[in-house]
Amino acid sequence: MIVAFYLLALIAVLGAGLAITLRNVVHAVFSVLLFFSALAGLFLLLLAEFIAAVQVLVYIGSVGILMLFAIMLTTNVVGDPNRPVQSRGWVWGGLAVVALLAGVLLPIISRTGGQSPTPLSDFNPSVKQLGLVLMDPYFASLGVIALLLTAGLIGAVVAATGASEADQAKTVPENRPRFPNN
Amino acid sequence: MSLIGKGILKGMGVTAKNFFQSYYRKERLPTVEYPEEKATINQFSRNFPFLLYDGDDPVDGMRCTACTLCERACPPQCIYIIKDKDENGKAILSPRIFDIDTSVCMSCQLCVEVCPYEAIRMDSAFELSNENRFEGLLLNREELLKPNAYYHEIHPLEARETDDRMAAKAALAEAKKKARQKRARLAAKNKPPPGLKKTPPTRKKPPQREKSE
Amino acid sequence: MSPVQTMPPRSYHIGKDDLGADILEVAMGPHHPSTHGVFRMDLKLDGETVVDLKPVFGYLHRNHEKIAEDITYPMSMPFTDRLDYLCGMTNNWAYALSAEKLIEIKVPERAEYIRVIVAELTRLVNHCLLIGFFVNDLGALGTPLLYALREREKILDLFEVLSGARMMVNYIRFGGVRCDPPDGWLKECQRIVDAFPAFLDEYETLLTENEIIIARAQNVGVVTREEAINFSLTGPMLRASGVNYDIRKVDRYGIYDRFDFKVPIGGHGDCYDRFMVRMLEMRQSVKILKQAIRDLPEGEIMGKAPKIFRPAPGEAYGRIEAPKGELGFYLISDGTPIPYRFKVRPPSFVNLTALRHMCLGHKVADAVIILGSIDIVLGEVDR
Amino acid sequence: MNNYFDLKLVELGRWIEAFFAHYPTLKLVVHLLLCTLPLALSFMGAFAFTTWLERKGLARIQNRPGPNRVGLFGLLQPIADGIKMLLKEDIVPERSDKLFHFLAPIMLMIPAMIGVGFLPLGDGLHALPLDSAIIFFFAISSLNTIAVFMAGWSSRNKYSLLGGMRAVAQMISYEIPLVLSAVAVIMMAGSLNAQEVVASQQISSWVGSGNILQEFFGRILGWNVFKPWGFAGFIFFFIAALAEANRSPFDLPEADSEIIAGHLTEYSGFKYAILFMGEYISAFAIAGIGVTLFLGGWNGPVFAGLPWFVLKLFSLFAVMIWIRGTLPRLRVDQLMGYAWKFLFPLAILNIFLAGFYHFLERQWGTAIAMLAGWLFGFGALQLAAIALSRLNQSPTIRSKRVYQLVE
Repeated sequence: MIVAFYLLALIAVLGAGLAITLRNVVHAVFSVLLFFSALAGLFLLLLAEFIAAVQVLVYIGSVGILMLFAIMLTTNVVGDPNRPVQSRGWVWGGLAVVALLAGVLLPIISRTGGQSPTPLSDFNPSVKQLGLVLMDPYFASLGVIALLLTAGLIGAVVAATGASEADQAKTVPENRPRFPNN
Repeated sequence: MSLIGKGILKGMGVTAKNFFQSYYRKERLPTVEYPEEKATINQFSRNFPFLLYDGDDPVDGMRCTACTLCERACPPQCIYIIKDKDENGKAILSPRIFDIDTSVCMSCQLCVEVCPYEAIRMDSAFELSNENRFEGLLLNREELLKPNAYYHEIHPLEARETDDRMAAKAALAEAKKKARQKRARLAAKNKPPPGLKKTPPTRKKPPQREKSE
Repeated sequence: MSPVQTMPPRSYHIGKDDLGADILEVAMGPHHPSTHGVFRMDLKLDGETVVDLKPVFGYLHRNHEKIAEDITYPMSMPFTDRLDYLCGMTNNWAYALSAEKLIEIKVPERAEYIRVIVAELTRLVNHCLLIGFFVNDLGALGTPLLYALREREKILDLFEVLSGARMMVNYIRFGGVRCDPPDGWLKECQRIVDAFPAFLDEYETLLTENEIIIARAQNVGVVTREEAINFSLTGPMLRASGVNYDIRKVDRYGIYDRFDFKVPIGGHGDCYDRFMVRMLEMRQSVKILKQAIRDLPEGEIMGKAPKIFRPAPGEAYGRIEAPKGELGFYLISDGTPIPYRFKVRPPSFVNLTALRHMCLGHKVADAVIILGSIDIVLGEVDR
Repeated sequence: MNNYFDLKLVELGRWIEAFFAHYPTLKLVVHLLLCTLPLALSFMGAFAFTTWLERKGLARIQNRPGPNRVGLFGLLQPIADGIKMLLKEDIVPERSDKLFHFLAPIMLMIPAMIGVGFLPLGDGLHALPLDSAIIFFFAISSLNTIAVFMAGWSSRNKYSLLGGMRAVAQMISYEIPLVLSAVAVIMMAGSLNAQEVVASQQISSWVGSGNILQEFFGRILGWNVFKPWGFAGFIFFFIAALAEANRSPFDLPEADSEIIAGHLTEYSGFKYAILFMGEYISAFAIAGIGVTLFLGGWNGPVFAGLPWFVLKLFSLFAVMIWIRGTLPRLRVDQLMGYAWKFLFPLAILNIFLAGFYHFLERQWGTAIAMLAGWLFGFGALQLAAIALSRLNQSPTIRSKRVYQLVE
């Protein structure tokens, strides 16, 4: 269990590190995906299988593929290997990140007292319970969020179709060239 | 109102019919599995040409007289003939070399059509693959010569017609010869024979193309 | 002034599209599975949409016309088999027709009928094979193609019995045909022709109503009436665009005026119409075949052709309605047994000129089926 | 009694594990191996058999005899092919992304194999009996897309890239109708657990009653495919599964007549074999989840359990082969339109119908619900389908064409 945890944690850190250092955009996206899958594994270790499934489905299956799709439309995938990875202010940025992490993580660690993350014995996070929780106390908020997302989706569809029609009108001329003498 | 996917379902019906009928109807499974069973070759089928001979000895019974009509009529020019000569250097009416390059030949049968001696005919053998693509596909006189019996075997109808035609020709020639002899005898009675017989001029062969591999 | 104006270039900006993505240049062929031989289409794609297309051919150039100017007239006959190698019989006929115009040779009645029979059989072979390939280009994994091949075999067997060869027939001669059909051939031919409509019914059930084929082929690669005429398209392609022009009806060469048949005409000029026009033409061919077999007279099969074919100086153009369109042979004689000029007007080469026009604005997959619906044979395009 | 075969298999597993009872770590390892190894091997075997079945079936459809040289009826053909593939040269394009070109086949195999693990193959034969197995299955199967993208992008071939783009677009589009049609089943079963979904597809009051007739039909009539929403859902699921598995008529990513072989163009030898196997096994996995969701899983009369599952799986595959032998391919824009403008609304409508059916069943019993469902629910779906197809087609296609025959 512990070995698996450290292995997955290592993979996650490695993936995250590679994602920001690699110059090749596709490779960078795949390191992000590696990071996501390691995270899903960590969720599984915590017996939070539903969250793990959602992690895979949403982050790898949708977000990752969206990124890949966007990359396929770009031109310069490989990147310039000579350009330095760090920007000028990387020291300050690094310091800020460390400070943030410390601010978030230290209180948590101090509260758990550094114990290994063992699942609670009486807590059985089944899908059924999750569903009950979502459908009973949080039903209203879930409904609002669902409505909002639906509206967003429809808006995106409308925006996309409108744009594509305008696009076509602009770029694709009349399908048939006419003969001057006809 | 038409059912959605009706055309697709109809098409699937056709393929299903073909699937099942391929198990019990011969015309739905027309495959001939080659090395085990060979498709019957009909007697009119043609492939590459071969030379015919009469009798038992291929060279003596050779019908070809090296007239080079086929050589000149061949569209891809795959026939190569050199006339035979006797010890004195005089041309004999038979080919010393008769080659057909089957890698060039396009089986058009024009050589057969122009041949006045019924000497060249189309074969129907088709298993001609060879390990050597240069010499192996260049058939020489010995490989090309096949007996009349073989011709009867592969193209019975055509061979019979050819034989009839040749017999008729031979009979005609015989009759002519007899008539000529008769005339000669008659003439001999009347006139003394001419002293000098003119030899026919031998046609000079045009320079042959190089036969390199 | 040439009658056909050059096409104005379309206002596509090649380079980048509106999203900033590159235009993809794809050289489709000469080893692409569905370019029907060694043919190349240089495509410029925006996503999957064809924005430019350049047909490149010549990979199969065999110097046919030049060779023919070096050899005697009858020696060119076997070479014509290899033009459109699917329809040797009609190629032979077209060449014989133009040679018969150079020297007036009367073709006997029986030979004319046999020529019609073999030509219409060739049309069946070509059309069912073309439809098979067309649907194969649509992605049908060969099932319709193999059904077509199954039926084609039977007709090729007929050709083999008649002429000795299945494809490179070399059967028709100046002034007639090479040999008389052997005993039983006509009966066998009658049997196959009678059974052919059953196959056509099966084929139509499989294909014509299929929603996917309709969705894929309709409104794709449209050529309007005027465009078809200006591109000098011929054959089923022209008729699919709604022009009633069939050389069998226009020239009435041979004895085509004696047969009762109709010409199917399409209304839209798209791939589906080209496919359907061919489908319907096969039924008309069956109709002609039935009449020809019924009426075949006895008699000679060769006219009085000279022993050595040495036409007087002059020129002749003989054309027929080959399965793919107007196939013409243009011969100039200078009085020797060797033609001074030998020119082929191949239907699929001329039909191919409309390819770019038909493909622009469609998807890659459409470019493939449009090429399939043109019905090209590279042996004829490149000669 | 009915599940004799499955029970024996489970017993066999326990018996093997019992040897290692004293070594807990070893026992765990053996347990894991017993869970995974037979599964992997049997599905690879099934892959080999299916390639034979497909070639043979297609051949018969096309009036050919098919492979018949190696072994009886050519049954050893897949093995011969495998040996050939192993011995072939592995060609990697010079300018390809070598790492990804190498990883893509592996990346395709992993999710396919994991996906198979979520299938309840029989009573107790379930490698990964997670509580949310079905959602996990869909999550894992969406990883195929990434592998296909890797293969297409890393090859540095324009056809591969086009194939990869097509694959990604197609797979994420069809994922949605696929999951939505499964949602109806999940809703009705009230569980994401695959075994529970299977169990919900028997008429439990009949099964185990002792009456042979009731036992027989109780194991058939409960299948979701015999319910109006289930039947419609099964059709949507099957269509989406065809697209998800890149099978004809949705085999655009490897459309040989257009883009050579799509993302497979630059693969050869063993890597090609692995990619090919990965695709087949993910097709198996999707067909298997279809069997689980709609065709009653391993339920069936007389010999319930694994044999029924295998039978149903191969029947579904036979239909896929039949379709492959008949239909031409869709175009890329039509494919996307079909998913978004046709399948997606219908699948959502189907979810409502399922709820409606559930409500009726609770109120007035199964008979009324069935009647109403088949009459009105299915009719509504038909109407919606026709309306949608009318909306999506252009008017020229709608009318049947007539051709003039002129003199």
